[in-house]
Amino acid sequence: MVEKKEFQNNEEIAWCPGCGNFSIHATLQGALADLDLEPHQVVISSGIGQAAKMPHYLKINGFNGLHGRALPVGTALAAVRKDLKVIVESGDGDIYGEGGNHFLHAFRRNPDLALFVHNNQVYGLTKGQASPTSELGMKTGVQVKGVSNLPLNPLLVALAGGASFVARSFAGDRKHLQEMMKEAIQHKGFAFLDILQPCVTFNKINTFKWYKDRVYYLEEDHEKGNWEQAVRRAQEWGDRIPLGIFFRQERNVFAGDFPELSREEVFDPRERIYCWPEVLENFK
Amino acid sequence: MVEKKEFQNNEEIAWCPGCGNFSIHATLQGALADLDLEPHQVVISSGIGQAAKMPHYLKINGFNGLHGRALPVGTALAAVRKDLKVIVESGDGDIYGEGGNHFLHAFRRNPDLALFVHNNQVYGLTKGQASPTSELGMKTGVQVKGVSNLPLNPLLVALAGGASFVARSFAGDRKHLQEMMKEAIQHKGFAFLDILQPCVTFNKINTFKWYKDRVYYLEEDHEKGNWEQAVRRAQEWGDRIPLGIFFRQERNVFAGDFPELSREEVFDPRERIYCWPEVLENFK
Amino acid sequence: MMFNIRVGGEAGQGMNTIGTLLAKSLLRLGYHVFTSKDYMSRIRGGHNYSDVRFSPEPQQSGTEKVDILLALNEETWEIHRNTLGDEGIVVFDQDDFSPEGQGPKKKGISLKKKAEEIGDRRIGGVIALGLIHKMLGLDLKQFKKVLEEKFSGEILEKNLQGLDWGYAEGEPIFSVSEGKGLKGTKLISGNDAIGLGALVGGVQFYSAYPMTPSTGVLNFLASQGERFNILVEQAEDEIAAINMALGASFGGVRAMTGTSGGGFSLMVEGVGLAGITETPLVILNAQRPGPATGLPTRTEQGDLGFVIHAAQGEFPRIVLAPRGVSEAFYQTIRALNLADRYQLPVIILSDQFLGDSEQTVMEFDPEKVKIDRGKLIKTHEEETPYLRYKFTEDGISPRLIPGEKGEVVLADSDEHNQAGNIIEDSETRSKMVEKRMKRMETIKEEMEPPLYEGPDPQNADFILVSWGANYGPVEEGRKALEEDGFKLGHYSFQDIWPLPGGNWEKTLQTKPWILIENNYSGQLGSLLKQNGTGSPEVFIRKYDGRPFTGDEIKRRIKEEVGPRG
Amino acid sequence: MMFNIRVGGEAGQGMNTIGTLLAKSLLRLGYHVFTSKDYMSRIRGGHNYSDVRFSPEPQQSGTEKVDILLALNEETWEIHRNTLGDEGIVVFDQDDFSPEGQGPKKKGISLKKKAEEIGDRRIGGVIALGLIHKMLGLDLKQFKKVLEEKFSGEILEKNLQGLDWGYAEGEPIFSVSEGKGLKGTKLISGNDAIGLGALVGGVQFYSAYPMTPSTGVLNFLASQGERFNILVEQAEDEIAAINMALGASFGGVRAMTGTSGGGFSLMVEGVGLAGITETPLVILNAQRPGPATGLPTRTEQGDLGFVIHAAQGEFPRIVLAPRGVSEAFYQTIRALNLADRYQLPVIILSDQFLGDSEQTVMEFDPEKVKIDRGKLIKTHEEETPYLRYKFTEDGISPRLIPGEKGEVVLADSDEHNQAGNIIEDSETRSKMVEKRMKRMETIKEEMEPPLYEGPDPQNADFILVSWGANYGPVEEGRKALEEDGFKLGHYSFQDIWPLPGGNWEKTLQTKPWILIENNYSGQLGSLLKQNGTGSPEVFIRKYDGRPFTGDEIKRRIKEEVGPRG
Ligand SMILES: Cc1ncc(C[n+]2csc(CCOP(=O)(O)OP(=O)(O)O)c2C)c(N)n1
Ligand SMILES: Cc1ncc(C[n+]2csc(CCOP(=O)(O)OP(=O)(O)O)c2C)c(N)n1
Ligand code: SF4
Ligand code: SF4
Ligand SMILES: [Mg+2]
Ligand SMILES: [Mg+2]
Repeated sequence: MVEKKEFQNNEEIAWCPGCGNFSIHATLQGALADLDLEPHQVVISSGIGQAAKMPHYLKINGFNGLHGRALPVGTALAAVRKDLKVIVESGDGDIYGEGGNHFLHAFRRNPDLALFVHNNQVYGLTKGQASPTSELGMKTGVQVKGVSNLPLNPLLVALAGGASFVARSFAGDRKHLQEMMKEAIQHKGFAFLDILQPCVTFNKINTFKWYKDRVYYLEEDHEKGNWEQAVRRAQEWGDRIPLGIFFRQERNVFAGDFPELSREEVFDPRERIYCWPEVLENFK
Repeated sequence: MVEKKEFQNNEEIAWCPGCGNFSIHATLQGALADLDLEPHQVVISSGIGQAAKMPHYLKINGFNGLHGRALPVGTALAAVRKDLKVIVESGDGDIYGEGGNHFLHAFRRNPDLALFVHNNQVYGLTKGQASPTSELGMKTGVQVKGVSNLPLNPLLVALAGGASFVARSFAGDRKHLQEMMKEAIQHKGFAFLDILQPCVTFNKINTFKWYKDRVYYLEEDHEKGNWEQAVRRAQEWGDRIPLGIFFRQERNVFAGDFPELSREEVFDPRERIYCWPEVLENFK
Repeated sequence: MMFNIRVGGEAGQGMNTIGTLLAKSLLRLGYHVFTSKDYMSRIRGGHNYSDVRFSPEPQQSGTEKVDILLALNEETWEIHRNTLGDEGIVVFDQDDFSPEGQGPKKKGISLKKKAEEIGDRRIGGVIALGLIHKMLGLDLKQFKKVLEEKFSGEILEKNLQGLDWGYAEGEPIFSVSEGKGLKGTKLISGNDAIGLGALVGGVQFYSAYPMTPSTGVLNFLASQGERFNILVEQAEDEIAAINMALGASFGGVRAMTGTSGGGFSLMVEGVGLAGITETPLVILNAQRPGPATGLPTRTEQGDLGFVIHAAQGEFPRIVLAPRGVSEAFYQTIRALNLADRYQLPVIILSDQFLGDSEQTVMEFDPEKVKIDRGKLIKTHEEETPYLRYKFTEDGISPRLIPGEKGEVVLADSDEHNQAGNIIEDSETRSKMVEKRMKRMETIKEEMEPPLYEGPDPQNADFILVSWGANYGPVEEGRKALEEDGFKLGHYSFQDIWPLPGGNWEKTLQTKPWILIENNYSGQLGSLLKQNGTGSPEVFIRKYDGRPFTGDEIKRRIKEEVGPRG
Repeated sequence: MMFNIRVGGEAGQGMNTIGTLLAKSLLRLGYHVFTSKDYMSRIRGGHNYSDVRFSPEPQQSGTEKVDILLALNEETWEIHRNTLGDEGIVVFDQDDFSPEGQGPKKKGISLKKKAEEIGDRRIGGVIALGLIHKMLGLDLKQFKKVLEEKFSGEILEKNLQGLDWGYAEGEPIFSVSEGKGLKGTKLISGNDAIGLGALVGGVQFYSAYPMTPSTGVLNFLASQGERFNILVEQAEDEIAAINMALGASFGGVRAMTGTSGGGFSLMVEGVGLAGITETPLVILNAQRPGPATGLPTRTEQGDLGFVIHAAQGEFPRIVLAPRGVSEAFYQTIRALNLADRYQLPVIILSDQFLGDSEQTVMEFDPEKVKIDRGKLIKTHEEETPYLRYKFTEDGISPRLIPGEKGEVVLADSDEHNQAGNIIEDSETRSKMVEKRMKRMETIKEEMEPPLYEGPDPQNADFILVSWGANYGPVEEGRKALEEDGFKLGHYSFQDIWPLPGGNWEKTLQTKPWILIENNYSGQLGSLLKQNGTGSPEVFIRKYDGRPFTGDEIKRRIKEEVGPRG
């Protein structure tokens, strides 16, 4: 049995006291331990932002890359390293804003990875500008008259784009979150989990209490294979915000037929070239 | 009355004989003339690809920019030049592939422009690679084993993303196409029109006949204001492909409160600075 | 007389506000003030500090030496204790910790406790500032005005109460020269100065994606947008930002975008688009240390070679690196004019040091500013049919804005003919390349040579060479060395590309020179070498993400060339 | 003896296929062949042509002179008539048009009509090739084999029938020297050579977004992917392409991406990411004329300064510009080794001229190729805990692949400590910069100096300087001038960054030199100037999107320096 504490490292955590990221951080460790995954068997690809600092605060493999580009990195990792569990973890600005195009195409490609978006409905690290999910009317230093762009409903877009696993959880509900993380990690294919995460410093609208007062669980009998139903439920936002797995479907994964490489093939990839003369035949 | 021929210029058209782009080209002129728009009142922002060559083949204002970036250019034009009708015109690769992030965020911003996507389900200009809308299994020089990424349903994504006008037409049905173009241009806000366009050279699957055999019109009584119904109809693809306006809704447009600039304000923008000392008050 | 007050603590403790309040009081007392900020890429915790330096004389550099250290936590004391000279004093919250050990003087005071007693936890800083005013023998009157403008009612009352209490707790221990009371002087940061320049320069469209340290400009313009009809839009990414700005500019309005190096990377293709479409555009790159994410909140001059060469193919561009806050204002306006006159991208190369530092500057005069929109033509009658890329003597084509009755305008990112239509033939291609590049010659002539300060170069022992905002620290260092008997000249480059000609070329070929850059590889140095200067005698560089200070320059030059005089 | 056959017509008429068939026949007849392509950015119509040049001697340049012009339409005749010398002949479809006017010889033949008669509209080209074989007095045997390998059954029959018929229609009018029948020689394009290099070099992941003229490499690798377990993925954009490749490389496999200038612009931020994360990556930039979209299907050497400086901040990188097809193969493998050994981005700077030209090369020998994965370590035991960015003597840290039991690996785009965790302190930052940059010194030492050809530099009148695929035309021009009595040396650079040291530095400081670049501003020249060469005596440049040819080089040097000998 793997224990949570195996994921602990000694880095000072640079999040604000009270930030929703802390509970995501703790929960992730629990989920991994529960799944009996050891630190070396998991890799986190992240972007830039508060959420994206995650790999620094765990003993885990990590690639903390560019703002918005965590998905392509994770996609390739999932394809060439079938022995690793790939988690892509970043903020709403990172994944839905700067990285929006990769989000859109990940649905189609269906790489075998879990995407955890810390959705605090704001740009945290850069001090509180609107993110694609910020509420209409929210005032910031840039959106001085209040946000006027329609907030993105990431679940709806994911469903429309063909994502094979679409779920939502809340940083304030660790039990549910841990369950969702485990389901996402175990899903074969692209598993998208939007995590409502209070930002105590910059988001004074969608506070812990705001979320707490609204979230509820999708019913036991919600049909996870029913796309239309998922779309209907994903539209709920405002007074009542459903948590849970909206949709799940098995589908071919990206590079599913690409073989698991042996250590030897990695170290001397030339071994594979067994029919060179045949290739050259084309050139005479 | 404006006449079609006012949009004609003498450029040699570099499309393949039989290409669906020709009818789009002719129809666009008809639509503009019908709307009594003169060449100088319209501006086309395009990207790179076969479709994107459009502004060269018309007497019209045009900004033929970068691959994938026609929407941001058009968005700004629509905001600062309220006296012009802005059309963004490009290919499926351009708008849904390279430019996917701008597509996603245009729904939210709702700029007052019409987006015409020549959707030939292939990369034409670069010689036949799969585009985001290519059918599963379609073989190309790059997708040698056939396309394995789930094709994007652009209408569904637009609906999910909050687009305020979502429609589809077919290059082979000029009457319908002209009607749709006119509706899109007249829509106040972001009007997205996906145009099925046969590529006679590289797309041997979705041929003129293939489309012709499948397309049909949304019923007269299709409720354009009903989002759920639009989503249901947008899922239809395969044997039966509906054409028409799936969804339409009036919403605040991007920069709606930004004033129409006078010629003078453009030429000497400093005129606007009437309370400079007040601004400097902050710095003492 | 120069005096430096450092306020340190963890992010969230309000160092910036305290620093700004103090600076405003000093400004109104007639001092020249220079503030700088050192902060981490996090929102709470860690260690940040602000310096407020003042003097009756103008200045534009930080310093290594601290006179008063306001330590809002113990860590601040630990980190900065060595910056306090023997005359320096640390001010601390006596209920929180007490600074151990020998060295500087110490003054404990109740901050949090007293603030809570007064009934507002946030006024601890103001209490400390009251004390500091007393220590410096400064009148509270100006400070009170500052508070009155900022607060009102009960909050104001409490602030004033705290201020007075803190003042009463202190003793006058420093004697500082009196401020000169310069009329109209303002305290402005580099970022705000760029924003003000954009405002006065007539920017009507600003699109950007948040990125430290450029976000200040976005914030400033957003705050003024409604009042001045500036459309300020946060784009979904930097690619959208630059393409939106180009769309707006094509539409006829003055447009600008701003970012830092990482965002600039994403804009590169758009820079080339501005180049080939000949669309005027001003792009701010506020540098921070790279590569990639690097050190988000710190400073470096690491992008010079990058911005000069950014984008495939060849096209003319202009790069300006303002020397200081005042220049940031005027150069932004100049950039907008140059972009319009030559119809090309102009890059303002700033950095975190310049952007976040505040400096007292004489009031900007918008009346002195000329808007020059170049060959923008009002009607098509001048050319029928209108040719967007008409071949002309100077390579600049008359520019019509789309929308003119009877005429159309076509811009193209492919190679094109005069009308803007795609071409592929060899002859038109060559002529178009020549048309575009030709402008470089004219531009080169109007680029301003580096500013020279110091004795006649012939009599100088060494010539210092700097660029951009390094000007302030280097010049302060040079002056200090002059007092020690050194004979040093100083060329500071502001117009970087195309590199202006001038006496500097001959001087650097004949005199030993010292290159000073806030980077590792000496990027200006490489440019100068291309102009035949050879290598510098000494290269003083810094790549730890911190700006140079005047005393550091002095020290390091001494180390390198030995004592003089 | 050199002979040049040009096949011209509109896009869609199959010039490429005709050219390739002819080239294969010539190859098998023992000739050295060089083909080049001139095509428009469109799918049908317009005007395209292919050149097939052959000789018993090796060659790697096109030529301005045409010996046989196969004009598939009248436009081809109009455009190319002046390239035919007096000895030249135009071959045309006599049912289509007849070439007017004085000048070259003319040979009409029925192509379309005869093809239809035989029953396959597509064989017109083969009929013409039969005729051409006869004119050149060449045996049809090899050509028939080529056809037999390509076609079968009825189609083959018809092709052979057409071939024989065309052959019978001709007269032997040229006498060409016999081919030398080199064994194992292959005809390979630059793009395929890069693809083959990637294959043999062990690339296991290739992600790209289609962009002319780099798409050939993507196509080649895609065609081999299944057989050799190479994962080839068309990304949604170039940003995804480079970040995917970095993810794969971090995962431990050899990864590569390829694009042209516009796509490279979008990859810039990723290049810096490779730099700071020290992730090995090979990036192909196949240049085409810019700026922006420019001339998509044409050639230029316009991105040299760009790729050297691309991305914010400072980090080491390597830039290699293969001289020709054979080098494209070996340099790609070397690039992969260098990327692994130094853990950094290596850029292969190719262009449309190199990528699309085919050249006869001696068979590549995969057995001679060494795979060197550098400090990739197999177990963590060597370091516990594992430090991804461990400070070492040479700046290169042992590289562990994630997945090793008991150990984890952390890569970071922020500035970091040895473990890969974010830091902000001045000391670690400086040490990390030094660690990264230190590698440049070692790399510089193993960069290969430019190839020198010609007489002892001391005896040369001028030294020619070229880079990349310009090598072929320049060297051909130099040799031709030698025959005219010129004494010319030639330095051709392939390793561009870091710029290798060598005798060239002194030579160019003391001898007059001629810079030859396929761009406007002389980008290599600027680099050389930084190394103290001063300016070239003569700058021969070309920026019309077309490659140089050997005879053009000869002509232009003569024009510039006057006749000799
Ligand atoms: C290319 C680029 N653009 C901009 C930035 C600046 N930046 C860093 S994080 C961030 C937004 C973070 O928001 P989000 O992803 O929601 O993360 P959070 O901090 O809220 O967790 C931005 C704009 C950057 N690092 N790189
Ligand atoms: C940054 C960049 N990447 C790639 C290209 C090459 N390119 C030009 S057009 C095109 C695809 C065109 O496909 P689509 O938009 O569907 O247009 P179509 O030709 O099918 O009308 C590509 C990949 C480019 N010009 N710029
Ligand atoms: S700014 Fe918001 S998201 Fe960032 S650490 Fe603080 S509370 Fe968390
Ligand atoms: S390639 Fe296809 S899309 Fe392009 S012009 Fe030809 S038929 Fe039309
Ligand atoms: Mg966020
Ligand atoms: Mg297409």
